[in-house]
Amino acid sequence: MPETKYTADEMMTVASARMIHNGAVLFVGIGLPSAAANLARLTHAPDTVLIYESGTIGAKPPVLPLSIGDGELSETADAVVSIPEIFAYYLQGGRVDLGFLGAAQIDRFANINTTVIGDYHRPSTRLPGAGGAPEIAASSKEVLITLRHNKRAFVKKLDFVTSGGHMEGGNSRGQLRFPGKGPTAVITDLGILTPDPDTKELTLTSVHPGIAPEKVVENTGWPLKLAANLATTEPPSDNELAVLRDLHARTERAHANGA
Amino acid sequence: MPETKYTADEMMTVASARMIHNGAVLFVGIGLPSAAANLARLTHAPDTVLIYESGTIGAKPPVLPLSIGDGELSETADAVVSIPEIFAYYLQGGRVDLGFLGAAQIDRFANINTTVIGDYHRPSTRLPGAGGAPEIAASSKEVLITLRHNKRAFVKKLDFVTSGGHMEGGNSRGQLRFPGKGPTAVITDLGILTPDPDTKELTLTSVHPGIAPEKVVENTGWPLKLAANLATTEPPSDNELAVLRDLHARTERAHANGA
Amino acid sequence: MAQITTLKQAIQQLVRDGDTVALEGFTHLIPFAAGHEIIRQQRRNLTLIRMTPDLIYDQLIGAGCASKLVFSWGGNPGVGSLHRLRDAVENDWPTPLAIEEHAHAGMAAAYAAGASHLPFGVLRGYLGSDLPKHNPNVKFIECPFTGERLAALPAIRPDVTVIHAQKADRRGNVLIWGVVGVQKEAVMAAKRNIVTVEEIVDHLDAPPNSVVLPSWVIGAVAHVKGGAFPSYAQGYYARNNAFYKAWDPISRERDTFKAWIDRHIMGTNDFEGFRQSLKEAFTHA
Amino acid sequence: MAQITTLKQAIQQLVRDGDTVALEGFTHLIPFAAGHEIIRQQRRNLTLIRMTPDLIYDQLIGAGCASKLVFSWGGNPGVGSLHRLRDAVENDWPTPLAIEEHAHAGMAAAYAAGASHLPFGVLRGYLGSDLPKHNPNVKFIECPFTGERLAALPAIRPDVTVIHAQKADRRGNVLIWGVVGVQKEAVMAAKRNIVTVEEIVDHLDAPPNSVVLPSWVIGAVAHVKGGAFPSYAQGYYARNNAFYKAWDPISRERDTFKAWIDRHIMGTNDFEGFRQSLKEAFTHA
Repeated sequence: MPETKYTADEMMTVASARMIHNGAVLFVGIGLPSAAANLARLTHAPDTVLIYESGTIGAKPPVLPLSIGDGELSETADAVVSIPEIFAYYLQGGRVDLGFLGAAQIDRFANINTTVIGDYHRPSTRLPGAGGAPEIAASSKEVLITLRHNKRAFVKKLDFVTSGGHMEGGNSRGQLRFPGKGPTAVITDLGILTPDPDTKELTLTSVHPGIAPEKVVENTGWPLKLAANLATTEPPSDNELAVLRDLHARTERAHANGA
Repeated sequence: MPETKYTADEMMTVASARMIHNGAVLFVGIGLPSAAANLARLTHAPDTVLIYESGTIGAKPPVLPLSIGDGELSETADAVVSIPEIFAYYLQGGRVDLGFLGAAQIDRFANINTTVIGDYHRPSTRLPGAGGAPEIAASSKEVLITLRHNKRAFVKKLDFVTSGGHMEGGNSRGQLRFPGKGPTAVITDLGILTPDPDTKELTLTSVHPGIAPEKVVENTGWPLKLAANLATTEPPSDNELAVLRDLHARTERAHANGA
Repeated sequence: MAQITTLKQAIQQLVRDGDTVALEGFTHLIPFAAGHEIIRQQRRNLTLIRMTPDLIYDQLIGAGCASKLVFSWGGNPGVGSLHRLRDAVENDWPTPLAIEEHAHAGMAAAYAAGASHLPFGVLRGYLGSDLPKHNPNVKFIECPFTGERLAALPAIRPDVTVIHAQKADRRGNVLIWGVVGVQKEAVMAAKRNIVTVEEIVDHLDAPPNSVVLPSWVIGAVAHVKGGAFPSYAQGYYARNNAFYKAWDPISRERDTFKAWIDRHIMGTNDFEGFRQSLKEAFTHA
Repeated sequence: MAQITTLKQAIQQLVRDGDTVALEGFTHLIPFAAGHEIIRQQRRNLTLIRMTPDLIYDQLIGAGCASKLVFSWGGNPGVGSLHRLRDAVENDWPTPLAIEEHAHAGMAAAYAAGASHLPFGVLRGYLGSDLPKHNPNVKFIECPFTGERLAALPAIRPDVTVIHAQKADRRGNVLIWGVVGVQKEAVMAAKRNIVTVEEIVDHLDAPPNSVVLPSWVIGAVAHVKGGAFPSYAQGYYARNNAFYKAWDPISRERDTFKAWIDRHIMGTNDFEGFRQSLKEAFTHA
């Protein structure tokens, strides 16, 4: 079988897309989650319903949106509702199967930080903030998280908990009466982590092709546990890669429009 | 001057319509209030904004609607919004100048009953109930009430307070923190009653032409006070009558459509 | 994902004895055909919710389907009383009917809370009214910031909501326009739902920001042309005011009501049959 | 009743130093022209509210108009940080900037409460988040029926809300379509409001149930063609992604930022002048 060349970001996007089952209702963040969601829609999951927090329901954008409310979303949506309605009737309404989030920092229980690195009042890095994430993380039936794997991102303790994952682990999320069951997978450029069924601690369950488990451990800020039956992620298929690259190329052309 | 013949109901409708200043935003109940509001719109107050609780804003119905959500309302409205929105953003939002209500019973402080005559659980007459009235009475900046004048309607004590007027009189409405200032006039087929500025007790301030003040007193279930400067209502003008009769004739023709 | 089916099947599968059922439509798009089918299938012991229980609920109550009514305005609009509703409340005929009574603003807030999956709705409401004295589901809470006293109601969460809409597409996306009332909220608040439609089309051609209920929030879609008669469907047919007026003498006495229900609803197979039967009665009258 | 006027006059009359001002538009229809006019008229000490303070607020903050920011997501969408916002928060340049930080769902509920003239909004929100630790305006209340703990926020009631819309008619009725965000709520929640529009027409020709703000809830309408540039106006022009990318180097340093503001905003009379000046800079670059 001829070896297909692909980047780590492409592997991450493809692995993320595969987590989306056809027909799922997705609440999608901008960036990597949006790329993965659209890749899924254009490959194995054509009936996936994409909801963006701008109120666009069932968006089928021909290119990846640069912002969360681009014209490509509203023009191709089945319905466009107000922001209060998308958050109250749809997200809080318990109608979202899968919330799909990015993050700047994540901890071992899949809590995430998109607010500040460092002290809240004198941060070393000020991030954009919460946006829709805390309620996406709380109210979606399940949550996927995707981010690049390194020690600055995978930390022992978050500087700020923007959005709750499995909180302190075990049943602590349940005790706080979160409506949804929380993060079920974290997809990175090195592998896939899933919460232990009991402790809810993130465990490495799959490494991407060519990635040594040790490398993932080294890039994680806590002593990462490895699954007994650690798998190797199926590499991107030719079709997955072709569709993803075509999507990115179309997007780049569309966004190059001048002043 | 030739005498124009008109009915007591016509006098009541015309007197009600005259209370509406041009440009007022009206929240209109069905029946007499709707007839008066549309008469005002078709005569001296063309810029009056009619809101019906069905969510039709700025309705300009060519005929009187039989129900509160007829097609004539939505087809001629400037905007049609949902029921939650009309009550939350418009009425509770404090945007209504004038609420216009009918009633089955009224007391001396202009509290009204549209729920039951007799005991709540074993009523002698079961009326339709509250509808939008309690919040129209509470949140409109001012309230007009129109009903026919007799002792069964103008009672010493209501069997049921559906919608609060001036409550126990004096400042009792203010103490309950009603947003609007309450009923400012009650228009009947005999005359016009307005609340005393201090006690808020309804006082007869105008009698319709040909009606003796004693007749109004006799038809009121409490010892009705008469204003020192009791006026006589200007009779309907030829134009008011012509427009009102034309409206009723058009309405009757339109509503005669068969099964 | 909406199942496109017949009204008969939808009611069979989704409406059960003892359910809390909301048939909504604010004077416009009242789901009469669905109400008739519930009568035909002889559902019992329903808690019926509706802001304006007009003819449709008078029929359901008189036919013995309901044991409780939650409402905010009960009448035959522009005509008078609902005689079957009154007979049930006052004389327990054909069965006793408990009532829970609200104001429109309260029910609207409670439906919106239901659609939002919040446990309660808040409004500046019921001020000075006797309604809370007879309704333990109206409580008062304080604003945690200003101390203002506000009314709170439990969210309305029907087991089943039934509405009538103008159009669905073949995937089951639903479009409603005109007076849209509280239908979107009632559907989103319910555990199950049924939508009857005037027509099923290839493409909704919905204008931007119109009221579209996406297929995946819909339970069942059934094509019932004219299914809102005698109420109206904007763009399709006008309100049949004559029927509303004719209902008053039909419903005033038990025997005339029973004869009407037996002939026109129990004696017909579906809404098409009902319309046909009504036409024959009119022609031979 | 809406007054149809110029943007300059509308800002002069309706936006005052020290006001709480919301400029809304969720990626779509962002009222850039109005933001520029506030900069030109050198308003000071504003509390700026906006769910997504992107370039428009970076410009207002860098120009020294604001002393506080209420927001839920602050960034240059798809590009990176807002450098002027960060410089104000981290280094008090050009003036100190207090921040009050929320999640989108919280601000949406608080705007809806404002539009409803309720003192507070309720949501199932901020669960497990550190945000309430730094924001005393997030409290928790209990449902009076179920005991569930829910988040409560004070209603947002701006002194002035400014939005951009596609159309107004000559009476001042306003039509918005596409991504409508929180604009209706922001307008209805405010004491005063200004709407800039792409065009003023004889008849709105609004589709049924579209987002129409009636003339009598509108304060001032000003015709500013292209007034949402570099964001977009559906049906009129697309988002200028290149400008969003170009903003990053312009805003990164104080001197390049100041030069840009001086030349293109303070050095021009109105939005038409701004667009012209930008075009010249681009041509001569």
